[in-house]
Amino acid sequence: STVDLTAQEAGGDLLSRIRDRGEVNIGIANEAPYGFVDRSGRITGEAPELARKVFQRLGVERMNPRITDFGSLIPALQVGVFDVIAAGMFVTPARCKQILFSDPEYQAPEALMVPKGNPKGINTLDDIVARKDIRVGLLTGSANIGYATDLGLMDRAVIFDSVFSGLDGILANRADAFSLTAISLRDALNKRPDAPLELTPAYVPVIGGKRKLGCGAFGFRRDQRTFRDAFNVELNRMRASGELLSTVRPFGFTESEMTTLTAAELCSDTSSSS
Amino acid sequence: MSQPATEAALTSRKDGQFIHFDKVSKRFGDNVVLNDLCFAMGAGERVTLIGPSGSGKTTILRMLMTLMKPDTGTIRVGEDYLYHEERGGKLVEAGEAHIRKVRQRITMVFQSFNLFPNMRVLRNVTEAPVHVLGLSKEEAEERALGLLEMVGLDHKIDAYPSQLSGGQQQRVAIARALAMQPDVLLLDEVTSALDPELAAGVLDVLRDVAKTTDVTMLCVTHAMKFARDISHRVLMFCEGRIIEAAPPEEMFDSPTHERTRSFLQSVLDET
Amino acid sequence: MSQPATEAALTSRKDGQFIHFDKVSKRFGDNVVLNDLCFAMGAGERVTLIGPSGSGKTTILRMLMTLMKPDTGTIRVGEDYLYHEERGGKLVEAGEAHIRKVRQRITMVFQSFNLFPNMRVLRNVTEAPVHVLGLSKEEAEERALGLLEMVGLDHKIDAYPSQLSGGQQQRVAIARALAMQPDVLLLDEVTSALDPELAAGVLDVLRDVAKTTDVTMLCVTHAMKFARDISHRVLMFCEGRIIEAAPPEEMFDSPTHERTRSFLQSVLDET
Amino acid sequence: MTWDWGYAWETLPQLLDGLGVTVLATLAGTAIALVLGLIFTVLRRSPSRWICIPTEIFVEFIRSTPLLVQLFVLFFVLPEAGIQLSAFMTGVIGLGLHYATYTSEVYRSGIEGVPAGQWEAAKALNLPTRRVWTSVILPQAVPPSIPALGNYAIAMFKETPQLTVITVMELLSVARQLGAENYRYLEPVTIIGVLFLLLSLPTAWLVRRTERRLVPAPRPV
Amino acid sequence: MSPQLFAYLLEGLLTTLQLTIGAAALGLVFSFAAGIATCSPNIVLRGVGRCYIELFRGISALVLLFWFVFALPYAGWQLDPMWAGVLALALNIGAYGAEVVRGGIVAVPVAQIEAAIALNFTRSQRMRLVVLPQAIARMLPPFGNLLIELLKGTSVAYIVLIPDLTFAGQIVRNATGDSASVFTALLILYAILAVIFTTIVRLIERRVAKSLGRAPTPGFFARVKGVKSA
Ligand SMILES: Nc1ncnc2c1ncn2[C@@H]1O[C@H](COP(=O)(O)OP(=O)(O)OP(=O)(O)O)[C@@H](O)[C@H]1O
Ligand SMILES: Nc1ncnc2c1ncn2[C@@H]1O[C@H](COP(=O)(O)OP(=O)(O)OP(=O)(O)O)[C@@H](O)[C@H]1O
Ligand SMILES: [Mg+2]
Ligand SMILES: [Mg+2]
Repeated sequence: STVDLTAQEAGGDLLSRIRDRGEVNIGIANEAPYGFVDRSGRITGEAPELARKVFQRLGVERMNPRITDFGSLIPALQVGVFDVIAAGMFVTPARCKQILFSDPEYQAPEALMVPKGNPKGINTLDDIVARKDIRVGLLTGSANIGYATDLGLMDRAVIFDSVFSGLDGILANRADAFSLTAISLRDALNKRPDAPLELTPAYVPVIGGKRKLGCGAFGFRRDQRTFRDAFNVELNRMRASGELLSTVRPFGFTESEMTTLTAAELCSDTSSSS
Repeated sequence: MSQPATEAALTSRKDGQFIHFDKVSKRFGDNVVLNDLCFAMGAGERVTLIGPSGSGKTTILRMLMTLMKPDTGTIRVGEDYLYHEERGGKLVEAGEAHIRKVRQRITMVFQSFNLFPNMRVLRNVTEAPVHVLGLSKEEAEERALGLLEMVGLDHKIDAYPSQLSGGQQQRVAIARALAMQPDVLLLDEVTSALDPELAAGVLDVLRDVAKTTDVTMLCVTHAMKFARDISHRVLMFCEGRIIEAAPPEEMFDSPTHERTRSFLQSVLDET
Repeated sequence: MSQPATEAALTSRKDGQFIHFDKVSKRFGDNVVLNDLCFAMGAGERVTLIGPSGSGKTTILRMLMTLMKPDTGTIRVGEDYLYHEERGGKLVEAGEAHIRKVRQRITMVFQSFNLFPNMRVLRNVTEAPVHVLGLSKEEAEERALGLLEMVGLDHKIDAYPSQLSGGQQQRVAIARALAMQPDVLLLDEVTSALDPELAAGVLDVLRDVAKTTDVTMLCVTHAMKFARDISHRVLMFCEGRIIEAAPPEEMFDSPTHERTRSFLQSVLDET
Repeated sequence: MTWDWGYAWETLPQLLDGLGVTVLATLAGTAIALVLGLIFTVLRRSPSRWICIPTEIFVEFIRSTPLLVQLFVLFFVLPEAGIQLSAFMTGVIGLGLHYATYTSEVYRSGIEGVPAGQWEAAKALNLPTRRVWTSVILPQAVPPSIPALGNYAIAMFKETPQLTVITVMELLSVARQLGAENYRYLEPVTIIGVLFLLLSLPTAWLVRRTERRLVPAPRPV
Repeated sequence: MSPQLFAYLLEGLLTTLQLTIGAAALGLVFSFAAGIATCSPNIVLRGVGRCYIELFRGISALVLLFWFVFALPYAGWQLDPMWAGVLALALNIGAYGAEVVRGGIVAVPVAQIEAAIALNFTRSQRMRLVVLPQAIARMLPPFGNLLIELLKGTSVAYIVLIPDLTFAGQIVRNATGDSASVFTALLILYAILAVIFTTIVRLIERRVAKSLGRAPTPGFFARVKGVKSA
């Protein structure tokens, strides 16, 4: 597992060298359903599966996934530990300063995870703003933390380090609601069907008059524009043909998660998120 | 001749039997240190144990002090067994409370003093009277001051043990033991860690104690002149048995046993 | 009278001055232990230091062994200064190499033996000859076996020090010191941690050494009979000064100094 | 990745908040570890098997398993047993309990370092057991243990990042959160490296000073 | 649990072992180098030793790891993450170990050093032949503790893409959603590893005690069985 620094120095040449190697290194963050290890021990998820198809179209047959902590994805990409981040990472202006993003593969409305029957009757972050007694659970590093900060919820926030800690936290009454994308929450709940929990309907939070809609995309080093553009071409072809949706559908994605926004729009912060 | 000393000499020459060892045995692994040892001391009697290294002298003192249990046999102090209680006419192993009660009559001064380094001299002497005998702080201090004066250290009551010479420490240890007003005082080579001049001071203090109190004393020492001065009886040990027992004049001037003679020779020789 | 002993008695009566203390002073904080001490010993001479506790006897031995530096003054061993080198006609402080070279002629036996617990008896004796003198392992072992036989411990060569009695340990320590074939042997109360019978064995070994070798010996001891047997000269110390120096017969039978008399009295008394 | 002073400056206040949590958790955890460790030690020396064996097993188990996992169990499982402590309290108790198993070892060696003669002298004076501990043994056993105890305080200080799994926002979780938001890790991680040093150096100095005071005179080697 | 998931745990276990053993071996070298340096009469060596100890005790292994893997490449230094993990953990544990080494050396009675001087050993011979062999007996129990701490400390390595046991546990937890069993399994696995390491250290302790002619200190079971009465 050596770090390939020459990859970084060689500028736009990376794609051709990956083609020569016949193998691409991708970084995933072990977060279902974006990129994770399933029950049978296989590395899968919407991003790796999508990446597999795109790279096949680009003429790269083998894919070498590296699982890491979400927080280490960008630094590891930057020093060349892998060539692409395939973790469904949200595109944000701050992240755009660090790396290049492909056009997003999905958009993700939010939901809340609450005890069964929703005893406190909360459905959105706005409900939580109104009710001072509610403790809201958030996932460390997620866009939700930005929303909660803007809404002044941080003094009632409980920051969990993983989706399952959040789930277990609601069960242990450490928080009253767990706010995350509907996709992540749905996936977690599917794995613990016996847990006395339920999800509120998905919604798009509006903060400061702006709709906040997270969009996940693939990440590239800043000097790999050619590579990124080649990737975008194939990705958008798949989007147009509907192959994109059919690839990610098994992971719980639906038409409502499909998006036509572009990385450029998201990076300039016109439409969404922190 | 290697027969044990005669019954008569083994038993106290003073009033009755105050301390009584009955068939006491002790071994460490394969090493049988004491084998069916019997001997008795009267109240107020002062006995000196002599004998070569490893013969079991310290072991006897440590068993009396309950620092070490005998394997078999009984030890009586006054009317009570030290390690046994009579219950329903039968001797059973004694509980901690019983041992504590009997032990209260006995105390020991050690070769290496063992003063408590975290307490000043005065508190070393008052600690036990206050917490064991239940004296008030004032009573205990008064008693301690008297004893410290006797051992010539009333000017050092505020010193820590580490600030005293060995001889001074040992004198404090003696005062500490006497403050418990014990019936029995055990002394194990109390001067052999000291150099001769300091030892002299300590032995003088003990001579005083012997003269002015009627405490029962059992001591192990190589200071033959001191043994002669204070003991009523001297017991010669060899390999865990008493091979000769006699008043000091007899023992030192005309030992009957060959082993005693050679032992006394080597001790007197090397000075 | 408290004048220092006469010049003549302070100096060696044998051939010349092999060890020479010149105006050596040593203090610990405010405590002046030695003050301008002068004395000399001849090669092969055996000198015993006596004196009350704290008079500075051990300090002298430790300075000779380079365990402790004098504050001022010089010490000469043979032709060399111990702590100084002559460079360009001037005395300057010596480096480690020089000290090691001079120190090679000297070795010391300690009160508490200080055998190396991590080595068996044989290796305790061979280690220094091999690593310091550069002997081969075979030569060193041959020499060690000879010495261990002399001290009566050739059957214990495979024991660890912790498996030996104090007397046996001290005899190994003597063998270990002799294996370095030193010109000077320093002995600091080598028997005072032992009980009298074991001490006797050790002192016998040292008598042998004195008789059969011509090693220069400087010893501190309270064993007066031993001192009388082996010493050419006895020095009486008091408060860091030599107050009397004489051959042992003279010193023990007719001490001239009051302090000497009282000291000898107390040492002889308590046994 | 190049160093960005502006960003470093901007994150500092939030990091200092996290530092406060870290310091508080360390102090409280140390206090618990000091007391609980002593209790463990005394229990382990109990003459009764029914006390000393379970204590021994419990201590060994806690000592051999990761704090992280213990924290998790305390945080998510205890509430099911009806014990609901705040995240911070859970963290402090977890830290204290975990480190008590270390301090217990330290106390043990301190107690074993008290010469046997002291126990014997206490017995020869017939002092009651409680008194033997409080006025003879512990006063001699605890001071020499202080340096080692201090080292564990420093070590605990660096373990506090693990509290992040139970939602306590201490120093490192704040740094990681900042990093995840802005995707710049170098500055916050480096700043906390420096902060750790700034705190641990004086503590270590204090420990060494105590040690010097307690351990006699310098010596030749 | 599927065989593949189990394989993750197994691989994580091996990685944890590799990290622990590698860092322990390298850390031992650092410990002795720095520990002996702090006992040196040479002020420069002493200073270097002290600086190493204070610096690397103060900086946590996690921060070091981050620098090694994510910052050093910008300075043109390539470190394999595994090697970086071993190095960072070793530097950190070595600083603690150095204090243990120093403590062991200082605890050897002065009398032993004086005896060695009386036999005219050189300074390095004194250290090598007399002081260290005795000091090691005292160092072993605290080294045993450090080894256990190291074992548990390896779990920080996940931030630089080293999938250790804890990280493998997280993967399984995410895959199955079964937190309780995963954490129980982790507890047991770490405890087993710790017991193995402790046993090895105890065995070494016994050997060393024997080489000093001492009775070895009783182990856990002996202590539990032979409860001493006051
Ligand atoms: N705790 C112990 N474990 C094993 N053996 C012991 C123990 N205590 C004493 N011994 C052995 O018991 C024997 C008698 O020892 P004791 O100390 O009673 O002799 P002593 O007559 O006092 O000798 P000394 O004059 O040397 O003090 C010795 O052989 C000694 O080795
Ligand atoms: N390292 C030291 N630090 C401070 N004072 C010391 C030190 N070593 C010795 N002294 C003091 O120096 C004086 C002389 O000590 P030294 O050991 O030479 O006496 P001594 O004649 O050997 O006595 P003893 O017969 O008790 O062994 C004593 O007062 C002692 O307290
Ligand atoms: Mg004895
Ligand atoms: Mg002396």
